[in-house]
Amino acid sequence: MTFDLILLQIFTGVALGSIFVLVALGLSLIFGLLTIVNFAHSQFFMLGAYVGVAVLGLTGNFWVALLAVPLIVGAIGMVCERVLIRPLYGRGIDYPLLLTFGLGLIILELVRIVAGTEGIPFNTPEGLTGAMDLGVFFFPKYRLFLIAVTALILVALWVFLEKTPFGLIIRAGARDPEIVQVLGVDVSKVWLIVFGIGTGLAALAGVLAAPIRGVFPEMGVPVLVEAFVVTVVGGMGSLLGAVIAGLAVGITLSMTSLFYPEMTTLSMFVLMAVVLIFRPRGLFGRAGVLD
Amino acid sequence: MESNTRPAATAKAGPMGGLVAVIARHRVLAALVVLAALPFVTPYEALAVNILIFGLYAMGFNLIFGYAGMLSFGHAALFGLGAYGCGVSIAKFAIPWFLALPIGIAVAGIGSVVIGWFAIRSRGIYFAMITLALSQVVYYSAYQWVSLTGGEDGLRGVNVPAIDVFGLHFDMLDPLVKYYVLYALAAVAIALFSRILHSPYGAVLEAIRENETRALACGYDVARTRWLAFILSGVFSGFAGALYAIHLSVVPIETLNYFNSAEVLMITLLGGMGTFFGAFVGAYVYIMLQDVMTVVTVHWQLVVGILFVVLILFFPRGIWGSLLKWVRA
Amino acid sequence: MSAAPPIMAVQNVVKRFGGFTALNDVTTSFAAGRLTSVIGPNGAGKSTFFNVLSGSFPPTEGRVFFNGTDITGTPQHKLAHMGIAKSFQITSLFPKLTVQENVRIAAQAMRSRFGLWQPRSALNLSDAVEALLLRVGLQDRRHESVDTLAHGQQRSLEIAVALACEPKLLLLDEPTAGMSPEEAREMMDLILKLNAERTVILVEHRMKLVMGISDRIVVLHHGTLLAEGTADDIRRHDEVKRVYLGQSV
Amino acid sequence: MSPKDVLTISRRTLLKGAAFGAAAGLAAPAYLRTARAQSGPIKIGFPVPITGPYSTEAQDQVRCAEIAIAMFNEAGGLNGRKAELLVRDDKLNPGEGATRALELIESDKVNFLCGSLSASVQLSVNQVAKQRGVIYNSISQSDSINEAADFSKYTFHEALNPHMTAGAVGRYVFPKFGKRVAFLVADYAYGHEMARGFRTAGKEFGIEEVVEIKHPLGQTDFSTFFPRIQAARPNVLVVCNFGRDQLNTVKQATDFGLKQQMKIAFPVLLFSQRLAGGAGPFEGVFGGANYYWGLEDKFPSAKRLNDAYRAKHNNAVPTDYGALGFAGIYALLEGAKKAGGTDPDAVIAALEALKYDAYKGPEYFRKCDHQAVQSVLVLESKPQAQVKSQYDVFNVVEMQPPEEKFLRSCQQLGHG
Repeated sequence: MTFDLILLQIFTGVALGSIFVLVALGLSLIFGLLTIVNFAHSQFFMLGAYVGVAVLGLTGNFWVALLAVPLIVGAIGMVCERVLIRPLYGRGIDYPLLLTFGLGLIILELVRIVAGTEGIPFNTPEGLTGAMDLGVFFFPKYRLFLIAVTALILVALWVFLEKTPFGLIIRAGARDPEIVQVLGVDVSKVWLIVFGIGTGLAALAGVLAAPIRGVFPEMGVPVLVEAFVVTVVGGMGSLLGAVIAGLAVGITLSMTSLFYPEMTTLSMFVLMAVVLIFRPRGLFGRAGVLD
Repeated sequence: MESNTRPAATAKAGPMGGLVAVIARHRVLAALVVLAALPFVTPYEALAVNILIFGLYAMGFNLIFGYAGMLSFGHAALFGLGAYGCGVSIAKFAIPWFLALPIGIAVAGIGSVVIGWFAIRSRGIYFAMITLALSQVVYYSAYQWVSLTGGEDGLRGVNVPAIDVFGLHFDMLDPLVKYYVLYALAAVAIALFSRILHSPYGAVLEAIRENETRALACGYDVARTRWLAFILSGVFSGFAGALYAIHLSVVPIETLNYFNSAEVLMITLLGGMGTFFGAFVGAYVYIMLQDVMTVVTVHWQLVVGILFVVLILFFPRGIWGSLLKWVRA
Repeated sequence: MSAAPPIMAVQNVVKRFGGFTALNDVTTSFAAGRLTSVIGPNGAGKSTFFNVLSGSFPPTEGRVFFNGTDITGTPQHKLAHMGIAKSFQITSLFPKLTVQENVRIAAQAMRSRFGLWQPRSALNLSDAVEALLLRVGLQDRRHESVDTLAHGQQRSLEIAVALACEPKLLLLDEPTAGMSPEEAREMMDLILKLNAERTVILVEHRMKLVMGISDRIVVLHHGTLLAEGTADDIRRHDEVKRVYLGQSV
Repeated sequence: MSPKDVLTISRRTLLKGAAFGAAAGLAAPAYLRTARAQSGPIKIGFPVPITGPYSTEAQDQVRCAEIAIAMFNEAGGLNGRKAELLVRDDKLNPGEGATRALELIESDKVNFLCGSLSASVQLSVNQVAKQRGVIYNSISQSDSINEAADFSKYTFHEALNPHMTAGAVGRYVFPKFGKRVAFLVADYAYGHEMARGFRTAGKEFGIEEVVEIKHPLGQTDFSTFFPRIQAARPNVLVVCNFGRDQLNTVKQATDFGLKQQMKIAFPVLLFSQRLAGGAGPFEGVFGGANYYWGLEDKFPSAKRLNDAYRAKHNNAVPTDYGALGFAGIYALLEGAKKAGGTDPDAVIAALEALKYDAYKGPEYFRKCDHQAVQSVLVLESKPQAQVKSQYDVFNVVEMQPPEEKFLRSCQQLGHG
């Protein structure tokens, strides 16, 4: 077990964690503000990959797809929020949970009807294929790109939340949803946009994951559990928590697969159990609102 | 039927309400009469057995979710432990069914004592997630312990070809006979469950769901009450699991999968959380719908998805809950 | 100081929330059988003091005694069995259950908490429940759901629920909060009657209400004990006057 | 099933229920078997996962099974007795599979069962079928089903088993590409059985196992395992997983540049996954198969199947797993023909004696475990440049003959 092997494994874990971070950020944002446990989140992830395939087919340009996918799927998400989820605000977490479960099934099945049950090839975009020499080891270019894009989005999201008036409202709302209402902001608009951002992030993660995982209708299924684990470990509603937990879960998976590969999937749940036993609200979770 | 402590259960009863009140008073009897007819309103007997078993499972789940207000996402572990406990006893140790059944229940009970102990300190979505995490630990343990559980291939050889009791011989390969044998066992559980709801403890559960702080101030040990609820719920779920093993003669590893936890939640919500009959109504509709729809179309999940959305938007109390409300209005 | 032995006492109690000190070194005691009121202007630490007395949270430092027993950090549900009952500032009932069931569940706590076998009716609590409902004047509402009651009626029910566990000590946190002056006066009459059978500690914002009925008054200010004594003592107390006047100006 | 059907069925069940009072408490072991029709259409229950992740394969199994039924019926059936296929969705879940098997046996009174794609579903269907004395011809890969514990005289296995498949691939790649072998194994029975097959074959060539990694089922990112594999410097990487795991593995292995350092071999190279993944990721990858449509140049039976399929399905060709659906039904119906009826014992005897050429040359069921002794193909995935048409994706580089020596012996399996 050499040092560079462990380092390489950590890198791989960070790349894996990047996808987790993107998916969990959206989930956590939606949960933090809307107190909606969005069970359809992973299907928006899958939808992102499929819309990516469609845009790529139309334009032949990966970069256009990368821009268009979050916008298109985010818009779809907003329609879902407006039509299906809005009537449920204030009814606790169970009803939205069941509704989004149903919504997830609908999205999954519609994709199967439209795009077929087989997977669709999604090649690594040109210029990002192959591996890059990092001195100590070779690392796939696409994964480096993935880490970079995630970092970029985090910076953009940070600027948006910290430096814009709308971001201020979101942050205030995440801390205390009542405060936003008291301030006289049109909450329903805020929630609509937050749901759009959350689903857009999931979709972006989907199209980014496509060259690695392939595109097929069930690609979202494991993502849901992974995203929940990350969100819960980080503390539901905490964006910083989602980032840190996403990377932590990625690295945990990666390191377990080095030392005890059979336990890779389990390691994620053990991590969650341990965190919750010692910190019943996750690493950065707040008391109150979500209990 | 909703608990008799709810207001206006009888006070505002119309003509239909009177019937509801009568059913409420004799809810165990009513449930058993309806369930006795189940094999005749399902396309085949094995499906009726599934409905019976999942109804029982949802009933156990309802104790923690509907009556105590705790959303568990780990009940698959308890159902599965019951199934494996009973199944392994029969398949690997040739223990007779009447001992294997209580062993299954005991294994599920021990599982719920342990999982409950860890989980009980968390609330809301965190409670859901820690129960999920611990149930996944159970899943992977069973997955790895191939010599005992059969691992991913599932446990085979849970042979209960016939049951002899009081000099009577029941051929368990006859589907209808099997249904009524399992029905008789389920009847005991249903009667016990109703008794628990009626007991002082049942009142405490409702009190805690309604207002934990007040219950604490009244002198109720909230943590232990919840823990006991989780254990009782686990025992009923484990009992359902044990019957499942006898029914199918196999125990699939999927019984421990979190999807099985999600399904029982769906069944409970579909039927109406916190209602006595909701569990069985939910199981009937959910299982029948899937069964019928899969034959009609490969896109049955679309239909199920739309049903859930419509139900939640327009009938949020679930089928039985909505019916009750409509009758009482 | 009263001659009666103290039923409750606090010693050097400090309560901090993060960097904020809500209670600072409070020491006092409450005589058995008496009605003591804890008053103070907004932010005086009354609610924190109430929560420390009632065991909702333990003090950061110091000790709490009940009948001479150290109850610091004792779980809340055990306090109820020792004979301490409380009513909350914000109404805290079982909203979807009937009035009668609210009182019945509270009374049941002294009889059966984990009873799984016998039916609820076997506990024969109905006479006790009837008596309590009669006492707070809610006998005609017994089948109604709590969330349909008027605010004042909910406050009364809150008292009945607290009484149901037959407490030796009744802790009341602003029982007249949100009540009309008339309702508040009726509530005070009720409290006075209740005091005939048990010790009452009352936390109240409205000074005037408690002056006439209290055996003894404790005044808190900025988390410290400012004054204690009879109503007359307090009326004459310069510091108290200054604090209350200063605030009202 | 339409609501009307549900109604009719419940009425039928109702009638049966009237008999229940009399039947309960009485020994009625023959009750079911006598009720199973010896005349009327030959009913074959076919539970396969037509929805979910393997729906592509399963739906192709159904299409091919229908061809076998049609072929039998067009040839006049069994003295005019036609065959009928009852397809059910097992949802890839053993519980659902067992329930569906119960439905097919108890309610539809099928004469035979055939089907399954997942090994676990297959074993649960087998358990239900053997308890009730119904012949089940499995078309899912598994070693367990051959073993004495799960086997019964009613159990037949048309599909390959991992021992045969992995053995054939191993015997091809080890001598050609080198002895340093790395294993990446999906951590479940199928993966373990495949790995065992490779190891058994590898003993002949003295392979050196440089690293073994077990990955959980449904792992989506295999890249976390690659650094260790690269560090071990193998000549051959044997990847014992299936379906989408397979596609993800080769995609990510290509990205990590594994193919420059080693050859990749799968026990089973899936036609459908190759189509879904494209030529690039699969280029130069080896693997085994029960069937490839390109066999039609050598075997008339393959051409017969392909032509029937093309005619019905828009010039497409059957997949490997799909073709198993054909072979499974074909064998059962041949057995029924030979037995002159559907009596289980007669059909079992007929199947045990049967030599048949369903779709790729001669096959027969070995007596002790009812495993179909058959040829195994070793395939290499073509690079994009060599692909001439949509379905032209593999080269058949080797065809292991149908011989019992490639199977585990009857003693090893625990038979008598």
